[in-house]
Amino acid sequence: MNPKRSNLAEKTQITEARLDALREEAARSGKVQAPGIVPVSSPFPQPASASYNGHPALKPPTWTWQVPLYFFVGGVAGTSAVIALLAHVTGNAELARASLWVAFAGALVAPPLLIADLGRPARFLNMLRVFKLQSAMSVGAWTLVAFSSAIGLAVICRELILAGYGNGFVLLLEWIAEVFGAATGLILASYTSVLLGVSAIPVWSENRTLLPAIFLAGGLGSAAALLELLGFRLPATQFIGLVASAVETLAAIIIEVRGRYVDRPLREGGVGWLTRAGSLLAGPVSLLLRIFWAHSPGARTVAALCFITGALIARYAWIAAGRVSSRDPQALFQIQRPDGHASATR
Amino acid sequence: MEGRREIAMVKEFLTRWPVVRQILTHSDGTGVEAMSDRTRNLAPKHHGAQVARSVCPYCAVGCGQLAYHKDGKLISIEGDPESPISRGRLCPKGSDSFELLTHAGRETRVKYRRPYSTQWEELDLETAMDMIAERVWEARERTFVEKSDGEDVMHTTAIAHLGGATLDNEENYLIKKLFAAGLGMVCISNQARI
Amino acid sequence: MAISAFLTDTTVCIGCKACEVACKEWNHIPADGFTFTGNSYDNTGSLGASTWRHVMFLEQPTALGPQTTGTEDPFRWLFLSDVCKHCENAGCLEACPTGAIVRTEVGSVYVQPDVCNGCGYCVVSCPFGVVDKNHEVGTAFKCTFCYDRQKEGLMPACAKACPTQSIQFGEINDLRERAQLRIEELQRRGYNDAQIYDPKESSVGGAHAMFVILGQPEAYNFPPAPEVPTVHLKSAWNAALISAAIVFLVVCLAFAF
Amino acid sequence: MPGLGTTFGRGGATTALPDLMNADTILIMGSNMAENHPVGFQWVIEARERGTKVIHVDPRFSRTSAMADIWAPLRAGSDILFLGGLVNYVLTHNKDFREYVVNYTNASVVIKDDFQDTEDLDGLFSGWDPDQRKYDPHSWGFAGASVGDDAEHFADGGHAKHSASMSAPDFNGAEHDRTLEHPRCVYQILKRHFARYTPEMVESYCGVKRELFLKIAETFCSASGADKTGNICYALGWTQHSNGVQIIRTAAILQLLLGNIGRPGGGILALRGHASIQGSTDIPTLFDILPGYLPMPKFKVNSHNLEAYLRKHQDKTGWWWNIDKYIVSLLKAYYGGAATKENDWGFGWLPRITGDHSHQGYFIEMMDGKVEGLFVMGQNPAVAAPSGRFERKALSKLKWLVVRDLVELESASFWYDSPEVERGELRTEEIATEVFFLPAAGHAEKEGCFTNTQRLLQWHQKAVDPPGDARAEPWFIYHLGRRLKEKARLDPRPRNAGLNALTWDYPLKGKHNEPSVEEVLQEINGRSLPDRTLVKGFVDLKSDGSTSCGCWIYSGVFPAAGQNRANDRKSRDFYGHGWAFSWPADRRILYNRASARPDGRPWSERKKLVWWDEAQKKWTGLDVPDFTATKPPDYQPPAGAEGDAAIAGDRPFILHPDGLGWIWVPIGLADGPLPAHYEPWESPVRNPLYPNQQTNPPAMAKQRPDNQYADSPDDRFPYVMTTYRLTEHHTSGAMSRTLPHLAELQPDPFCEISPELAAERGIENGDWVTITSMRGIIEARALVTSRMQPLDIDGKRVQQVGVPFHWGFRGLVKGDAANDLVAISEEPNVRIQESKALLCNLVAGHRTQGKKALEQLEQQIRGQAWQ
Repeated sequence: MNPKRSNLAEKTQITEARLDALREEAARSGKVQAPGIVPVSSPFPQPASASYNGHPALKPPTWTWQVPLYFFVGGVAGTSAVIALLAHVTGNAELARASLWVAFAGALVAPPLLIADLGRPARFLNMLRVFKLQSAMSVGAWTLVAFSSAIGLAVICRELILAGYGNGFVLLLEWIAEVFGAATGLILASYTSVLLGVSAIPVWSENRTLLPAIFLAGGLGSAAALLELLGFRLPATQFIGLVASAVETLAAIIIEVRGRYVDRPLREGGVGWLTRAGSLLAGPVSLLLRIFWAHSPGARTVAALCFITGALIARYAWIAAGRVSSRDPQALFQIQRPDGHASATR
Repeated sequence: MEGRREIAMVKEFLTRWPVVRQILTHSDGTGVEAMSDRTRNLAPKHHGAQVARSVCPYCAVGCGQLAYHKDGKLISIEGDPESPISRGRLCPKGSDSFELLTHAGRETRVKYRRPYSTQWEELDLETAMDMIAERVWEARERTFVEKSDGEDVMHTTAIAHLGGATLDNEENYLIKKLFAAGLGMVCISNQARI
Repeated sequence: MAISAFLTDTTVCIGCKACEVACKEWNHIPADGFTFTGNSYDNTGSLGASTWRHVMFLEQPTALGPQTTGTEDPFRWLFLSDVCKHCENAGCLEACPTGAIVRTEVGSVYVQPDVCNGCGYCVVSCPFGVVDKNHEVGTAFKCTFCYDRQKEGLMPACAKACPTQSIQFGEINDLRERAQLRIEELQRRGYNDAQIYDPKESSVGGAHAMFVILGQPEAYNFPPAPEVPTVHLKSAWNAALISAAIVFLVVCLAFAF
Repeated sequence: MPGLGTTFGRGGATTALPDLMNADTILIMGSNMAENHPVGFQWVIEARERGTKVIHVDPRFSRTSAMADIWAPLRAGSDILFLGGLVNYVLTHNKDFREYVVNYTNASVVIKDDFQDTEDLDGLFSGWDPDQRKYDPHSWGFAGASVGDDAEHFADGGHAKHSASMSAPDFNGAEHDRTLEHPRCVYQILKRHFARYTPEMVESYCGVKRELFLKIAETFCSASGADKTGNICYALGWTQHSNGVQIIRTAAILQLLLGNIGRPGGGILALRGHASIQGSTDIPTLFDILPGYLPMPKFKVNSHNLEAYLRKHQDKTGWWWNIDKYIVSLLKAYYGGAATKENDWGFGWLPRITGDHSHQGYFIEMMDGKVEGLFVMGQNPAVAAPSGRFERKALSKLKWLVVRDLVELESASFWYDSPEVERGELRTEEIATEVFFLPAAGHAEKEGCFTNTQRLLQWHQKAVDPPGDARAEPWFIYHLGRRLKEKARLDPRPRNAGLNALTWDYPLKGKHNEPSVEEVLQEINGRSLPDRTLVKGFVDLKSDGSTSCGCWIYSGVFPAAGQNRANDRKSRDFYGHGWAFSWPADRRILYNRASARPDGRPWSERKKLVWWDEAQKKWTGLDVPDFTATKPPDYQPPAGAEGDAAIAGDRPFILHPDGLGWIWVPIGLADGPLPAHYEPWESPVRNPLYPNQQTNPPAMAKQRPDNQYADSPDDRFPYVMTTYRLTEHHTSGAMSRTLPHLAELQPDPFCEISPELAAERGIENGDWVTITSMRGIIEARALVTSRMQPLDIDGKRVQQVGVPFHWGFRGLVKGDAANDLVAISEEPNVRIQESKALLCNLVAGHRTQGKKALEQLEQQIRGQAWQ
C-alpha cells in the first residue's frame, strides 16, 4: 500500500474488520443492528472547514529506525571528539585515546546506518555530487566524510605513537586531525537538529532553536556517560553529565510550560509519553542521581545508563512527534495565521 | 603520451562531477550543473512516432484521438486538438484508452467451454469459426420457418444477436446484412433505443 | 525558454479526474490501491508518489455565488485539481543533498529519477506535502510538469486533457494576469469568496501552479501562509553554533579542574 | 428514435454540441452531462461563461448540478408532469413564438371531431381497445385528411419512420385555422390537455417547489423569439422509462412552441451513451428496422410483397415519397444482381417480424428455452441488462453462446462465477450452454466509423494490428458468412435463396484476410449500376434497380473513389464542416430552414444560420440547407404535386407529409397523439392527474413469477430508486473496471442517500447497506450526502436512493450489479426497460451470502423483514 494512503489504509483496515463482523452478523441473523464506520468528515456536507476533510496537509517523514539511531551515534561521536581533544590538551592520555576510539567507532557505524535508510543505498555517493549550504543534509554528508577521515587519521597517528613509531610529524598530524575532528564533530553532533528544525514539520520547525541544545546536550551527555561506563569515572565526566542532564531537564520544562498547540505531539498520546520518558531519564533522573549519590559508583553507572537510554529514546520520540505533527493540518495552519490572515491568497 | 591521456581522463571525470561544475560556475547546485545526461537528453516518449487519427470508443461525444505508434506497437493515445467537437480534450475514460488496449487483463486467445464442463479450454481460432458456423447452420436448419398460412415468414427466432452500439457502422451493416438479409434472423438487438 | 505555469480554476472544474488519469497514462504511474474512502467522490486521497494530480471534492453548506439549488439548506459542491506548486523558492529543491532535484529552464522543479537516492529530506521539506517517497522504487516522486513534453513545446498531459480548461497552461506572468481578471469577473458575477491562491508574499515567493479558489485556502489543505523551510536556516544554525560553543566551553570547564 | 422522429421527421439529435454555445438557456434534464459527456460539457461551460443560463433538473445533485445556475430536485419518473407544467406555463402566459408556431408547426391543424382527449376519457385517448390494450388512432387524424384505412389498424410505434400498422397518410386538404382559435385545433386542444399540469401539481408530485419551478419556467421560456433560443439536452434519464418516448415528445412540443428547432442555439440534443448508439440505429442492429429507418417487413401487415410494403410506407407528399428508391437500392446492395424486378428485388427473401424480437422480448423467450444460440458483440447483458438475475439464468438455457469482447466479461463467465452459481440457483455441471469466447479488436486496431451523438460519421484509422487471436468484427462476420454461404451454395430451398444471393465479395487484405472496410462504407454510400461508380448522395438513388445503397441517409459519405468524407480532418468553420460527415448530406443543424422567417430572411442577425439568397436564387448560410436548395420561400405546390415538390417553400420539416413540425402526432406512436403523465411501473404515489390510469395504458407489463413488480405505493419498498453512471466508469464496467487507472477512482459499488434516510435506517457514511427490490438483492457502500434531497410528495416524505450500475462479479474491482434490482419492463414504442424509476428497500449491513441471500430477499418480499 502506498504510504500516502497510510492513514486511509489504517482506516480501511479497521473498516474492513468492522464490516466483516457485520457480514458475519448478517449471515447469522440476516440482519444487522450495529452502526458502522464513519470515514473522514462524514456525513456530508462539512462546514467550509479549516482543512480538507481532515486529511493531512503534509507528508510524514519516511525515515526508518536507523535514522534516530544515526542521530544519536553522530551526537556521541562528534562530542567525544571534542572530549578527546580537551583530554589530550589536559594530558589525560588514557581518556583521550578512549574517546578518540569512541568517536572513531561512531564514525564507522554512522555511514552504514545512514546508507541503510536510503531508498537507493547504492547511490550513497550521490550525496557528494553537489555541496549545498542551504541543505543541512548536504552539509551533514560532507561533514560526516570530513569527520570520519579526520578521526580516522587521528586514531592511526595515536596508535602509531603508542606503538613507538611516533615522530614530530605524526604528532603534528595527530594534533591537526584532532582539532579538525573536534570542530567537524561539533557540526556533526548539531547539524541533525538543524536538519529537523529547517523542515516543514510544525513541531520540528517551531522548536528549531531548542533542538540544537537538546541534541548537543544529549550527544555530549551520552559521550560522557559512555566513557564512564568504560570506567572513566572522572570529575570531568561527572560535570559534563550534570550539565547535560540539567539542559535536558530545562528543555523538558520549557516544552511542558509553554504548552503550545504545535507541541501537542510532545505532550499528548503515546508519542507524548515516549518524549516525557526520554526527557525524564536523561533529565531529572540522571541529574538527581548525580547530585545526591555523587560518590556512589553504582549510582553514576545507573545515571549514565539512564542518560544514554533517555537520549536515545528522545531521538526516536522526536521523529515520531514529527510524524504525528505532519498528520494534523491544524498544527500547520494555526502557526501560519495566528491573526487569521492569509498572505497566500489575493 | 600515457600521462597526458590519464590527465585527460581525470579532467573528464572532474568536469563530469557536478560539484566541480558547481564550483566552476559559482552556482548553488540546483540548476543545469546538477542535471544528469538523461535529463539533458530527455524527450517525449512518442518522439518520432507515427500517428493514426482515431476516435474515442467510450461515449458518443466522439472525441478525436491521436494514436501514436512505433514499429507496430502502440505508444500513447491523446486528444486530437483539431477536432471541432473535443478540441483535443479527453475525459478520464478517453485518457485511459491506451490502457484499454494494452492492459494485462486483455484476452488474446480463443476460449471454449463445452456443455456441462467446469473449465475453459483452448481452441484454435479457425476451428472455433468452423464450429460456430456448424452451430448456426444446424440451428437454422431446424428452426427456420419459410411460410405460415400461405404467407412468407422466412425467418428463425431461435438464433439471436446482441450488441452494436459499441461497433462501427460498417460492422453493424455486415451484421444486419448477414444475420437478417442472409440468414433470416430477426432477434437482433443492441443498446440503442430512443 | 519561457517560464511556464499552471492556473487551476475551481469554478469551471467538473471533477471528472481526466487530469489524474491523463497524468498517470503519460507518466506510466501505477494505480495505487483500490480504496473506497467515503469522502465524497474522492478515492485518491491526496497527492503523493503515485498521484501527481489529485481532484478534491468539497461538499459545503454554503451557497455557490449566483447558483440556485433546490436543497433545503444552502449547499455547494466544489472540485479542484491539486498539483505540485513548483514553488519559486522550493523547499524540496533547497533540501535535496544530491542535486537530484533541479530547476529546469521552464522554471519547473524536477526530480531526476536517475539521481535521487531516496534520502527523504525533500519529503519533510515540502510546505505543501506534495513530494513523497515511493517505497518500491526507493526514490522521491512528484509532478514533473511534463518536462519531457515541454522540452518539445507540448503542453503537460493534464492541461491538455482537461475538458473545461479548468487547468490552464501558459507563460507565468500571462497567467497571473489572467487569474487577476478572472477574480474580478467572478466577483462581479457574485462569487464573493473567489480568490487567487499564489503565495507570492511569503518566503515561497509565488507558485508556478496557481489556483482560483472559493472560500479559505485551508478548506483545500492549502497552507494560508506557507514558508519555505530554509528561511529558518539562519536562526537554526545560529542556535546550533551557540549551543556548540557552549558545549565546547563546558568540556573546557570540565577539564579545567 | 420515435420521440424526435415523429415530431420532427428524423430520429436524431437536431443540433450539434458546439452549437450549445449559441444558446441563451440550456435545460439539462434526464441527463448528467458533466459526468457522462464531460468533453461535450465543455460547450455548456463555455456558454455559461458567456452568460448562458444553465438549468439542471434531476433527482440527484450531480456534478452537472454543481455547474448549473439552477438545480431542481425531481421525483424520478415525474418528468412529463414537470415538462407538461412548462408547456402549460408557455400556453397560459402566451410565451409561445407565435409566428413560428403558426407557420412551422401543426398547431393550427383542426383535429377530427370524433377525437376525445384524456380530459374527456379520464386518462385515455379516444380509440382505446381494452381487450387488445391498444389504440385505434383513426380519431387522432386531421379533419379533412385521410390517415389511411386498413383492416388491421392498431397504433404502434417503433424505430421505423412511422407506424407500420396503417397505410401511408395523405395530409393534403387538412383543415387549418391560422388564428389558432378553432376549439378543435391542435393549439386549443393542447391548452385544454395541459391545463391540469399546474405549478401546484408540479410542487406536490414532482417535489419541485412552486417558486423554483416558476423561476425555471421564466428562465427557460425567456429563451424564445426572433433574437433568442434555448436548447434541451437529455439522455437515458428520459429514455429509460415506461413513457420515455412521450417524455421526449413533451420536450419536443415545448421546443416547437418556443420556436427553438432548426435555429442556432436551439434544438434538442440527445446525448447517446455509446460510441455509436446513433449509428447502430441508423444502420440498425435492431429487429424492427432496416438501414435508414426503413421498416422491417411485418408478417401479414406489410409483408405480402414490395407493392404492399410501399402502399403502407410511401407517403404521397414529403420526403418519404422516395422510400421506393431507398428500399430497392438497399435490396440491390444486399442481393446484387440476383435482385431483379421480376423477383421483387428479393423483397421476399427478407425475414418477417412476427412479434417483439427486441432484447427483452427474446430474453424472455430464451428463459423459456425457445432460443438456441446467441451472439454477444460488445455488450454485457449479465450486468448491464435489466434484472441481471433473469438474464444470467436465461443465458444458461442456451445451447450455445458466442461472446466477442476485449476481456472475459460476466456474460462469458456466468456459468462458473455468477451470483446464481454462488447461491446454488445454477450449478455449473448442469449448464448445457456451449460457450465460445473470441477476443475482439480495439478501436485503434481496426478502421471504420462511429456515428456520434450529433449524427457525425467519424472514421478512425488503424494504428496497430490486434494481438494474438483478436480480430475485428468485419473479419468475424465476413468469414462466418463465407462458411455459411458455402454450406448453402448447392441448396436450392427458398430459405437459402437470399443467403446465396447475398453479395459477399469484399476484397481481402492483411495477413489475416480482413475484408476492406472502406469497400463496405462505399456499399453503404451507394453506387450507380452497372458501372459501380459511387453516387454523390441519396438524391441520385433510383427505384428501377439502377442504383444500390446500403443506407440512404448515409449516402454522400463516400461520393467518389478515394473521398472518404468520414475521414476528412480539416475543419473549416465553427460547425466543423470539413471534419467528418454529418448525415444527412453533411447538415449539422437539422430543419435549419426554420432558422429563417417564412419569407426566407433570418429571424435576426444574432440568430442567423440559413437564409434565402434572392440574388443567387438559392438557400445559403453557415450550414448546408436542410431544404431543397433552389426552392424559393414563396413556393406553393401545384395541385396533385407529389413528394418534396408538394412541400411549400415555408415548410421546414421536409420529412413530414405536410412539412410541419408535429406538436400533434396523428400516427406513429402507440401511446397517444399527445403526451400524458402516467406513473412508473413502480411508484410511491397513485397517478394524481388520471387516477384511473396509473401506468402508460398500452405498455405491456412483462410481469411473471421471475419478474415481479411492487405495488404503487408499497410499504415493503418505500424508497424511490434510480440508476445512473459515473464519469469514472463505463456502463457495465467491462471497459473500465478492468483498467487499474479507472478502477482506483471508484473502487466500490455505492448508493447515495440523504442524511435523513441514513439516520432513519441507522446507517453511517461508508457503511455497507443492503438494497432489495421485487427482483433482487444487492449490497453497496452508503454515501451519505445532502446531494440527495428528500422530497415532500403529496404530503409525505419521499426518499430517493441513487445507485450507479457499473459493478459486476468480475474485474479488478467487483460488486453487486444494480441492474439485478431492475424489472424487465416495456415502453410501448421502443420496448426499453424502466431502470430510472423503481421502488426499493434499504437496510444497514452486508447482504447475507450464498443461499441465504435468497431467503433474505424472500423475507423482504413477504414483508416480514426489518420494517
